[in-house]
Amino acid sequence: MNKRFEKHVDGRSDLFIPFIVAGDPTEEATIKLALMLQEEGANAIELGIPYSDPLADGPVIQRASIRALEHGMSLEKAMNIVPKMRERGLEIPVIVFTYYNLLLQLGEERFFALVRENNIDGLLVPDLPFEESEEWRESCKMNDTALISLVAPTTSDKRLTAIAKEATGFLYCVSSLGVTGTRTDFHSSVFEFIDRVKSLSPIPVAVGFGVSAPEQVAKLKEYCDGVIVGSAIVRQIEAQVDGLTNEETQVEAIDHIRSYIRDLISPYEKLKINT
Amino acid sequence: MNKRFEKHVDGRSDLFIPFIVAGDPTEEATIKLALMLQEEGANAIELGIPYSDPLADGPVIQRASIRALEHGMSLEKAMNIVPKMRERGLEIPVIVFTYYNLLLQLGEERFFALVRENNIDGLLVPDLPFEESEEWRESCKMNDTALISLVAPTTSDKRLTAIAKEATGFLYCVSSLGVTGTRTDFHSSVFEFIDRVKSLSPIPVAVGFGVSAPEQVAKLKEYCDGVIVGSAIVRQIEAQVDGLTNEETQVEAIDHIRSYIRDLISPYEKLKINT
Amino acid sequence: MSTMVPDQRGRYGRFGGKYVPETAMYALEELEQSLDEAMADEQFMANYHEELKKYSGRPTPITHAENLSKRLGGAQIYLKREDLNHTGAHKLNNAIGQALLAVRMGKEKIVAETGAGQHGVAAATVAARFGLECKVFMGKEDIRRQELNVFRMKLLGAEVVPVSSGSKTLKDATNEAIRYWVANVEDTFYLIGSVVGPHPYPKMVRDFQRVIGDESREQMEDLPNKVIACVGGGSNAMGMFYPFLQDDVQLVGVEAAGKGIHTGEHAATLSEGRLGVIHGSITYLLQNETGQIQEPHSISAGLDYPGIGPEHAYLSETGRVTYTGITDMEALDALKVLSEEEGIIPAIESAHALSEAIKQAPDMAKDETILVCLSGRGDKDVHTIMEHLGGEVDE
Amino acid sequence: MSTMVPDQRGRYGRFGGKYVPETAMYALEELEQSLDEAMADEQFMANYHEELKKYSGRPTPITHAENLSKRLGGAQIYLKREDLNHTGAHKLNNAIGQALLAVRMGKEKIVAETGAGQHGVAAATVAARFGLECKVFMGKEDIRRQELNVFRMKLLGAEVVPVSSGSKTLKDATNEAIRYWVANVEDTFYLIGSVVGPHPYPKMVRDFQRVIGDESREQMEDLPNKVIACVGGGSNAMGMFYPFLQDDVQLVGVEAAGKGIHTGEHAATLSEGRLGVIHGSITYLLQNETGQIQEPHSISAGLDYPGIGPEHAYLSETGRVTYTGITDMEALDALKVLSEEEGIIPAIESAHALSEAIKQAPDMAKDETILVCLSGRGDKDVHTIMEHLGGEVDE
Ligand SMILES: Cc1ncc(COP(=O)(O)O)c(C=O)c1O
Ligand SMILES: Cc1ncc(COP(=O)(O)O)c(C=O)c1O
Repeated sequence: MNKRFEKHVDGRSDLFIPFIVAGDPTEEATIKLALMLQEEGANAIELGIPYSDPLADGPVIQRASIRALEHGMSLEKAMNIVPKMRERGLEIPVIVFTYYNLLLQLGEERFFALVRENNIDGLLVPDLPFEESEEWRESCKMNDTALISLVAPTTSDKRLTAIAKEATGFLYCVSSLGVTGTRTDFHSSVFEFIDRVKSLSPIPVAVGFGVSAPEQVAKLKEYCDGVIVGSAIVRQIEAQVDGLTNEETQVEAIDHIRSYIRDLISPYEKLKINT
Repeated sequence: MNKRFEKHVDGRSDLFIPFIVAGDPTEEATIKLALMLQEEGANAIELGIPYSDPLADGPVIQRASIRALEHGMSLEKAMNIVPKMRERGLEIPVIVFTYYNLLLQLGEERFFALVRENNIDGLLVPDLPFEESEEWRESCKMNDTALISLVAPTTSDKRLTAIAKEATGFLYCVSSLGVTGTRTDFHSSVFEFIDRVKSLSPIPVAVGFGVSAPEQVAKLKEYCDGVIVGSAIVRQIEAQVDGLTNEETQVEAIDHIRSYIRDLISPYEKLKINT
Repeated sequence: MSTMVPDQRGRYGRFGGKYVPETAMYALEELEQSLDEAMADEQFMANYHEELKKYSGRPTPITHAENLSKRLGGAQIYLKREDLNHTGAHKLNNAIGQALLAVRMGKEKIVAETGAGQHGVAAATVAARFGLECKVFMGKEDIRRQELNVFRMKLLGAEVVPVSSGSKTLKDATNEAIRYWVANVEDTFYLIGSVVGPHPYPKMVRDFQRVIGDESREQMEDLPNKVIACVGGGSNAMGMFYPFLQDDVQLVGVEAAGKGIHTGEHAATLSEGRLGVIHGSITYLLQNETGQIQEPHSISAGLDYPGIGPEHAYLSETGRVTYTGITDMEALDALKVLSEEEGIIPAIESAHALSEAIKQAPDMAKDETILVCLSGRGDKDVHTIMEHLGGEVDE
Repeated sequence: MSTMVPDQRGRYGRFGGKYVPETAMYALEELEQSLDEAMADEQFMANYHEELKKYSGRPTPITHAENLSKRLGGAQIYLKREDLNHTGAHKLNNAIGQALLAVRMGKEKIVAETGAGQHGVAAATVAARFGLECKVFMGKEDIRRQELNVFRMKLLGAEVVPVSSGSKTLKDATNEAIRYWVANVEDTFYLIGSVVGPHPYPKMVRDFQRVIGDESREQMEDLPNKVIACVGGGSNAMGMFYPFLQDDVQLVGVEAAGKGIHTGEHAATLSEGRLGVIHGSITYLLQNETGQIQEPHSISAGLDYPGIGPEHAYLSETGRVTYTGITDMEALDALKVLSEEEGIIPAIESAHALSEAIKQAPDMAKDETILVCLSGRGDKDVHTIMEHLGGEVDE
């Protein structure tokens, strides 16, 4: 098993797993954001690879992708940022979040070479469902890489059982149908669904899609092992794009986002694990 | 038979039958033009009634119709002009040239009442072919009115014979297919056609459609008994519209047209029959 | 109803005939004779039916407008789908027939008139298909309004001749087409687009359009209680009605009442016109007191004609067919309803017939039937509809 | 060629599959099961065929393009007239099938993507006909370019949702439609317009379009030597080819070569694309080196798609079907020729297939035959044609 997952994720029940887009708005900002997130208690980072056609994503992440693509970000370049994060103190696992077409173009061999070179810990492919992922599951195993699986409220019991059985890292529980994006409230049936997943999963269960308020985090705390926060953070980044791009204002911009995060995950009463 | 036809048309072979549109451009101009035409040797006048849809006419006469309609000319009004012409010395026959719809709207009875009241001598209905005209032929006969028939190069021998047999006044020989308008030359076969008509007709044969030059008149003189001149004259009128509308310049405008006519029919070496 | 019309002189009762200049008589005689020969020639008729089938896509189906009928709660409405013909309207049935006749007569050119351009497109289409040259006369005003159809005709290889005489619209285009034809009758066939004009045109066009009614009779399980069609010149209506004339079926022709009969801006020839002569035929027409022909008004270019086919005048007078009027706005409403209820955007012309059906259906029993002639599709009208419904349709 | 495709996993060889977010898997499973049940249900299939016949006007005829064949002096060209379908293209065959399935599944709403608006109009049409609510996603850029089709959809009662993500064209509209569907899968059916998307869509659309080929086999006296169809997503081509796959018939798919393959501005997915995933399926697609999907170019909006149906990728790889490219200008030329020779204005999409036939016919014997799928009519394209041919056609 991947060591960083063992240390920072396994067995925990206060997981905070933030999602940021590589290169949004710049490589340097991405590194600084990752470090800040670790400081605020992140247990792993989902590093989103910008894509022209992000089918599972809502408008906030779509816009972030466009910002990153405009500066020429790619899967390979994104993976090459990770060692720079590590150099500057990042210890938590980094999960590459990429659409399948980008993986296909890079090629399996090259991808895992980069995984090994760059100390990458996990892979999440939103459009590679369980049925199509066997081969990639194997390769990930061989490379000590977690392949994060998703389950949704509409996932049948049969599939849920099969997916949970093979899942590594943590099980990503989609809170609602549709795409990523912030939602003000969850449907009550979601909690039954999370209970069901929890009961079947041998590994931590984290809930994502729409987490954007401390109240949600507090509620979810009772049902699962953590939250994945994407659009809510990316929207903060979007609001600070100018600040993040400019060296002089970067710290201030990051601190803005930091205080948002601090508030958001306050129900977890996290200790700072670094710095 | 109609007395004016007897005196001015019957038995002649130098017929000059001009066509003008009633009310083009004004009633007074029409009267003056009729008198001038008589002075220049006209044997009869075709008084065209303006119509919205003159199917047998070319652009020149169409425009004249529009001019006349703009001043509210109608079949009845046109017929009422004739007594004024007579008062001022018109002796030659007047043939009302009207599309059938106008006749239908006025009604047969009212039409012949006006014929009798106004001393009208003939009727020409371009869209009332032989087959449809029996009833009107009868009424015309009863009212001493010539019903002018047309024959065309495409008219079959059979129809030609039937038409010639019933024709009154003169037989109108259409020089070419298509609509009225000036043509620079006749097709050579026209002369054979005129010969054929001449040989079948007990009454004078006049040729119309396109007569606009003295050379044509000279040539036709050898084959038939006269010419009908429409568009060529109406075009002269069109050129003098302003002059004809204005009282002070009317005489001058009429004289312009007069000299055109004089030149056109010079081959006939007409004597002025009235001054 | 058992006397055959037209008679030898081309008369339908006191209507019809041949009121044309002597110069045109030869052409009409020639046409009459050739037409009689052709209609008696099995090979010719087989050709005609083959083209209808393999080129134009006939038979056109009859669609049960189930949603609409349910909504109205009365008679069942059926639609004869002439909109599914090649080029989008019933016009092609007739154009194919006349073009085949032109070829049989050895003519090399056809000439046609057009208002909105539908018949012009049909004429240009058959000219291309049967290797004829084609001139289409069209009012300058209409050319301006119907840019796309003008381009379609040109694309099909036809020459579109702008007409600037008179009111620069359909009736003037017809005048010019006749003038041109008369002057070029040797090699030119005049392809008229409706059951109008001098004999034998009204009869010929009817006989080439009766396939609408013939098919319908065969396709309907039982005779319909009512048959409704719109009437411009009257060709789709004549084609639809003719095979039902001897049956116990109510026939309803629908004229364009434009902005309303009482506004004077309409094309309701039968109810507001007087007897007269238009384009070579005695019939009803819109005219002023002294007999000058008047411009009609209808939102639908295809109904915007000041006359009506002489056989309709006759059928109106004998009482066999009832004629009613539908306004611009009523037609637009019907168009919208059919679009939303059945997914069929009808031509605005056809929407007049439909609107009458919508009026009459609720008073009929659920097991009664109305057959509506859906003479054409509405694509050509989308611009017009946009102008008039724009606000309503757009949210 | 005797192995059945797709397999259980929705694979055509190495193409196809279901590359969608987990949130969409349930909907696909549900669809797959319902589809299998429906296709095995005689009543369902009878309904489908009844609507094709009585609503859309099938069977569409096959027209012998005699003038064109004569002019080319080689093979006889026959046209399968999908342009005569209601709404003007083959798209309705599939839309009818999917809408009936949606009703059978108890869905109340349909959602669809559209580029030029042809599939959007077909979807809006069947939604009206079968009483479903309809949302059509359409790129903002396309909405601007296709004003009339937008209005047609609205008139049919559909909501047109502007898409401003990505390049604001078809691929982005498809993304948005999928996103919307996934979020509303309980009551919403996603009606895809071509043989693309995740399994079972490519198979379902093929099976609803195979009526084109099935009818053609029956209508042709002998098997044609060649069958040619244009390929955007590939639905008219699959529908046409599928029933001929086991026969000794050459099959040719024609992609849009746009301004020329070497300009980079084209939609020639098979010859210039690389293996990848688009809209849930592994197939060929136009993309840059790192895998970002590229905007294609074609003068015809319906061929302007960066991917291609997975079964085409498979048929290309097995060699059963040959794929070629036709440029914008070649297609326009073919469009002009067919208009003038046969009186049929084809859709610019279909003109690509025709252009290939025009290239190949002269090298074939006079008693050989080419069957071309005339997938749609050109009325929708008249504006585009005007822009490009304006000067040439106008005198
Ligand atoms: C679709 C459609 N319906 C009806 C008409 C009216 O013509 P008619 O009365 O001859 O059928 C037209 C004429 O253009 C038309 O295009
Ligand atoms: C007329 C026509 N032909 C072809 C196509 C291309 O689609 P497909 O390849 O799925 O047949 C379209 C798409 O809009 C179309 O409208």
